[in-house]
Amino acid sequence: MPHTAAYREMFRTSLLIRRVEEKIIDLYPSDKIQSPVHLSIGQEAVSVGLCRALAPGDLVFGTYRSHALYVACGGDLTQMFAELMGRIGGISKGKAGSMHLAYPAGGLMGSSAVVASHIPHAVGSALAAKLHRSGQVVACVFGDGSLEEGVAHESFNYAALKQLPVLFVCENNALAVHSRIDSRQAFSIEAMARMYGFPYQRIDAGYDFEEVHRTSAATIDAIRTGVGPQFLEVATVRAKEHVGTGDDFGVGYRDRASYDAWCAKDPLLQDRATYDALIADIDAEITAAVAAAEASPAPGLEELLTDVL
Amino acid sequence: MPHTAAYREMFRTSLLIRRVEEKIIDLYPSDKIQSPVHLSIGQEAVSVGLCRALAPGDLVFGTYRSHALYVACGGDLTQMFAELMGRIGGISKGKAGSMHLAYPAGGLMGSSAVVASHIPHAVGSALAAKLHRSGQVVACVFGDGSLEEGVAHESFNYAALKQLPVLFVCENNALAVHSRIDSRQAFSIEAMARMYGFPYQRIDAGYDFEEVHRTSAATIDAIRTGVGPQFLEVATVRAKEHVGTGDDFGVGYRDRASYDAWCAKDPLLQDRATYDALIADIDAEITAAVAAAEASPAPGLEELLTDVL
Amino acid sequence: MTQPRPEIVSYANALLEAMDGALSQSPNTVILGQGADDHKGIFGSTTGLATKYGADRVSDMPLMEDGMTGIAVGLALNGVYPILTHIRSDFVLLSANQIINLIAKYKYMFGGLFEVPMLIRTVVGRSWGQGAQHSQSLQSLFAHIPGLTVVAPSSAETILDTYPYLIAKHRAPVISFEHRMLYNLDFEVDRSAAPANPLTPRVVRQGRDLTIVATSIMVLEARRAARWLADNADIQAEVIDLHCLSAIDPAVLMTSLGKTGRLLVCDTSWPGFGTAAEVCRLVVEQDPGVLKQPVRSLGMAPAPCPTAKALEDLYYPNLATVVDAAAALVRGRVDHGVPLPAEKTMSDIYKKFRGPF
Amino acid sequence: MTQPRPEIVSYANALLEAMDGALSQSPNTVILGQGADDHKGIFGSTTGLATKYGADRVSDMPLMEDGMTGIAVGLALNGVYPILTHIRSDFVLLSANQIINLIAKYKYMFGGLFEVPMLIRTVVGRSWGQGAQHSQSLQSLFAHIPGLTVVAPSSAETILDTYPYLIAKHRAPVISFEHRMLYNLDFEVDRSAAPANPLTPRVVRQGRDLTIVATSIMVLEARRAARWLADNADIQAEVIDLHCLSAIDPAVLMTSLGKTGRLLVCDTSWPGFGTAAEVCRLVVEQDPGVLKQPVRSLGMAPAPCPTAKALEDLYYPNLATVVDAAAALVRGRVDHGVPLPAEKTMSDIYKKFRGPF
Ligand SMILES: Cc1ncc(C[n+]2csc(CCOP(=O)(O)OP(=O)(O)O)c2C)c(N)n1
Ligand SMILES: Cc1ncc(C[n+]2csc(CCOP(=O)(O)OP(=O)(O)O)c2C)c(N)n1
Ligand SMILES: [Mg+2]
Ligand SMILES: [Mg+2]
Repeated sequence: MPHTAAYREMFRTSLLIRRVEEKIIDLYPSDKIQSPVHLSIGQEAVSVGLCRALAPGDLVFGTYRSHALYVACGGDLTQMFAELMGRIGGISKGKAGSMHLAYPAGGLMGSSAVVASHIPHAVGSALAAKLHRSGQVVACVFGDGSLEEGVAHESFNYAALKQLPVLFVCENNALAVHSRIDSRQAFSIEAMARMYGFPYQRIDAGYDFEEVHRTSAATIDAIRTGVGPQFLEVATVRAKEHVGTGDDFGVGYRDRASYDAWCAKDPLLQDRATYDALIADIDAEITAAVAAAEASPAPGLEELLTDVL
Repeated sequence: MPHTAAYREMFRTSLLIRRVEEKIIDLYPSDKIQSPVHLSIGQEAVSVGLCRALAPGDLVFGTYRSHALYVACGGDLTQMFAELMGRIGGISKGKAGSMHLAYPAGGLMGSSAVVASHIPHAVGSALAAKLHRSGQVVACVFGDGSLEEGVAHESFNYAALKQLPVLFVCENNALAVHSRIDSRQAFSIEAMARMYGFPYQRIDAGYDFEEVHRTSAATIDAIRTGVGPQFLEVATVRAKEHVGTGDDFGVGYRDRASYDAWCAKDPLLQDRATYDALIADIDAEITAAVAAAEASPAPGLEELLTDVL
Repeated sequence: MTQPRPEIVSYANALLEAMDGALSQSPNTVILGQGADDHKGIFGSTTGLATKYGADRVSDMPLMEDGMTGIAVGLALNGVYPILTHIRSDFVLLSANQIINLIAKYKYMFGGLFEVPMLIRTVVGRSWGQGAQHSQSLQSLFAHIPGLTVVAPSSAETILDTYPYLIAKHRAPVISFEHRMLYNLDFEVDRSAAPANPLTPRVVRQGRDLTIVATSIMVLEARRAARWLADNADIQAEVIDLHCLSAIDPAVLMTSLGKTGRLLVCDTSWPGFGTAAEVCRLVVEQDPGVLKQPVRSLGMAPAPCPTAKALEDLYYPNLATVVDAAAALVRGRVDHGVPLPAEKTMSDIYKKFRGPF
Repeated sequence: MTQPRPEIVSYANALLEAMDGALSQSPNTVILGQGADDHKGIFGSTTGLATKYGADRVSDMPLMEDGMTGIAVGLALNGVYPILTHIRSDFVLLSANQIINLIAKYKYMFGGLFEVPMLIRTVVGRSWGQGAQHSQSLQSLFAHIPGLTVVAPSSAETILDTYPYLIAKHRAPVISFEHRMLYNLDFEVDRSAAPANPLTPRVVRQGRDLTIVATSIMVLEARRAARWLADNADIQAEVIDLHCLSAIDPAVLMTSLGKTGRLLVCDTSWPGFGTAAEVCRLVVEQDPGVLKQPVRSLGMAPAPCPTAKALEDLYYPNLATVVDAAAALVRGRVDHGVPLPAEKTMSDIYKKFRGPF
């Protein structure tokens, strides 16, 4: 069966994300990017499937690990690389760096490097949507570790109490830095979601952007009809070390075999035909973006105290 | 059937608490007690049943509404009244007041006026008990409102992860100040407790100190054998306004009828025989304590900067 | 022509007026806080507004200070102006992460892509055994953090000239420290006297002998002390109400000190790393030569707040301690000979305060 | 007799030694923190200790800063000495309620019935785009609060003379601000030089022309600047390492200023309501007359921390800005004529730092 246009588009976005991050890995030793980077390689499909299901005007909030979300929201690549390189042409003039990507034009309303601190932001924006009857849906993407923070509980309770139009998306890579989920959580994510009465769905094939998209789209449609918050858990894998561009299978806290098994199913690795058809164009786009970003100057003294208040 | 000795003792402690608080109501207009008071009238049985089930060396933590807990832990009445009156003879030299009663000799390790902030304290003491293999059980008494605070989630998760010897006791009066529980919580308390895998029990007859004691004792025995944390919810009613000594059935946020129904079952009101047998002795004890407390001087300047570090 | 009788407004009513005005002027303004909709209405400052504007716009909250503050960020990002209430400033510590790590930084960190204007109202407790956890006045913690506007209104008038401005025009997050002991006091209000920039310090009394820089309720104590000193010792104190802690114009301080040469700072919190410290820094970075005498600062004693009334009375500065410190400064010796007021004055409102808390 | 070669210890190794010592000296000491047991071991300061002392005593934590800090209270109340770790000081804001409302008050509020001795270790981030949320140095927030002991060790030596004392003898809660940029630096350590009271400020260099009061890594910048000034302009700076922020002995400041008459404060945080402010207060409450010149303070620019390296370089004071400020103070004019160092010195460690973060 030939692939649908949607498949190709999502494949392209996913591959774009991965190649952007691989470009970051390439560039990193040059010190052109002086910012901690939390790579999404392995997790691209979550953002891609989700963002495609959002309508214009919908909002989304993410974490420090949001390269994928930025690109999936349609974020400009030159502005992204310029941001990572600390240039004035960055989406946030170089003040944000990798950990705080935002792209309001595409609905990405910020990303925080304090774990879970953005969850109430999504709830608040959903409350505003409800007050204004704007029809917006707000999505919130967070890692499994977020669920341990108290603010997750507070935010979920409030979203449920007020039946707000918010979709919680847990990107479960079963790791927080070097700690495995079973050493951190005495609860199941499903039980937590259901405690607030959230309809809960889980996607095991977190590499499958089509499934993520199908599920997200149906869920977002439902939210838009006013059914209240929903919870989606997506199993995924983080390919690289927690922060930085290296591999760290050797240091003992995670196993290589399950990663390899995951790769065996990853469309970006397995569907060579689509890959080959897109790669040149994607790489050219990235090369151009990097060049344009490098052409942007560093912010000067006049920026130091701008936008404080 | 004649009452058991245990019944009489718990009746006595409950009545002692109630009369202590009624004495506080009496004294309040005199301004001898210059401290906000959060009365436990209606809720005495929870502390009485629970504390009787604790063994020497066990610890307990409470809230600003802890007159009952203090007395149930065997706290000295003179030191309590002196504390409320801000006298040097107070259990905490007058620095604590009504909101921060403690009685380490009886296991009461403090009470906090920041809602839920003592829950992790209990978990931490239980962790110490486990590290030391001390055989201690730690009890934590909190209101229904506590469960909304993020720290409750964090603390419960940790207690469950480490299977600590802690008994969580939720005194559910269905109110937080003037807000009813259904306007604050989108979850059931049972669902929350079970999410962490806590064995959960609920006592509807929160006026029944014998039932509270039976359940607490069995639960504490189990905890002492190493089964991990347990959760006990006790339905109860707060007779008085949230803070202060008045009644506030008239202001519209709560109904009188269910309070009256509760009173119809309250042994302190219904068992006149036991009441009559004990009241004179109790009141004499309280009168003596108040007199002794009043004889204690106010703390002087030398106390102002003592015990800061 | 007869002088019109001055308008009298209580602090609580000024707050209520400001809240009502904000809700009526923009449908995008909401108030969120525990008990904001109940019969006590945050000590009278929100009473009746839930009925008037609906439960959606004046809304009770569960116990979730951290989450609630994060919700305010999300509201602000999606076009709603949130006003949060906390019945004690101590409780905002539960939302320190949101206020300091997120709210203070949201505009700058994203290079100006976003703004999160909001007003966080907190009430500073005092008296009747509030104790260690219900008595803190945490303005300096937040004033240390760039990105936050921190105010501590000392009167109904400053509320009325500042809150509407902050809510309607100041596109930045604000945290306000309102003093519980001020709520029930009545103030003269001159609505025509609003300064062009309501965030500058205000010289509320002219004087030549010393400068008392004060915040919140200490402005009242300072003014009463100034009156006493004038009446009893011909000492003329200039009194400056700092009002906004996050943007203190040193010129106002230097102009005054240029006249008086003597500085007494009276704040509602601890002096160390507090308002007193910051005022000293601003002065000596300009010119330490203006100071003819060692500076004095008065604030809470360096301890948690005790509940016993006897200790609380020693813990806080009062009319007598302000007079004493001022007189010692001006006379240049501790045995200054200026009679001290008997404790029959404003401290009474602390002594008499019996709730609601 | 030959001078013994000085012992060289890195900051990270001093921390590891102090942690190891604490665990070995008392079975009741535990370390709790996210990643405390992993292969990175809090940047080398806990590496191997989980294996050596067991997972019960050196324990990873879920993401629960607030709860974890409350757990430390419960541990302390039941006979265990907890050491908490936070890989960034910014994250302690999530536990501000426990630290300020509970821990700082537990002893006093209960009239001395309880003590909650503990050590909260936090790491201040800098460089390589840490940005607004991973770069704060929040010592002054906590130093404002009575009941807390706040330290900011500037060297391996100060760690080795202070941490064992705090853990074994100081029966009060401590919060420490360790600087990430110091971890990988090597220091000379003289184990015989430990002061009797390790919490007093330390005069780390004698001088006659100005006093530089510094904290944490700014002590190193100040010492380097002092060397430069001596070598290039015959300016002799006295350098004081404040070390403990919560108990600054003003006598140490006054003795130095009595000689130099000029004050420059260099802190790792914002000057406003910060260390610079407090130092100014302490001085002018003693005697403003010692100050021959306006005070200068250097710290982070009054903004959240930007990630772009170009802006970060402007955001923090460095060797050149310290030299410049000091020279201007001593010469009494901004065109002081003292040559400024080219940026080829310690700032390199910031420039070169590339993680682990
Ligand atoms: C409040 C807070 N605590 C600790 C950290 C340090 N930290 C950064 S990422 C992280 C792990 C988060 O794990 P998870 O939420 O599962 O996200 P993932 O990194 O797996 O995408 C931790 C502990 C932080 N940034 N914020
Ligand atoms: C963190 C915090 N937020 C708000 C308050 C104000 N407050 C005091 S008691 C209370 C209600 C608590 O309700 P619950 O836990 O059910 O206990 P109850 O008073 O019913 O015993 C509130 C909101 C507080 N003390 N602490
Ligand atoms: Mg994860
Ligand atoms: Mg309740």
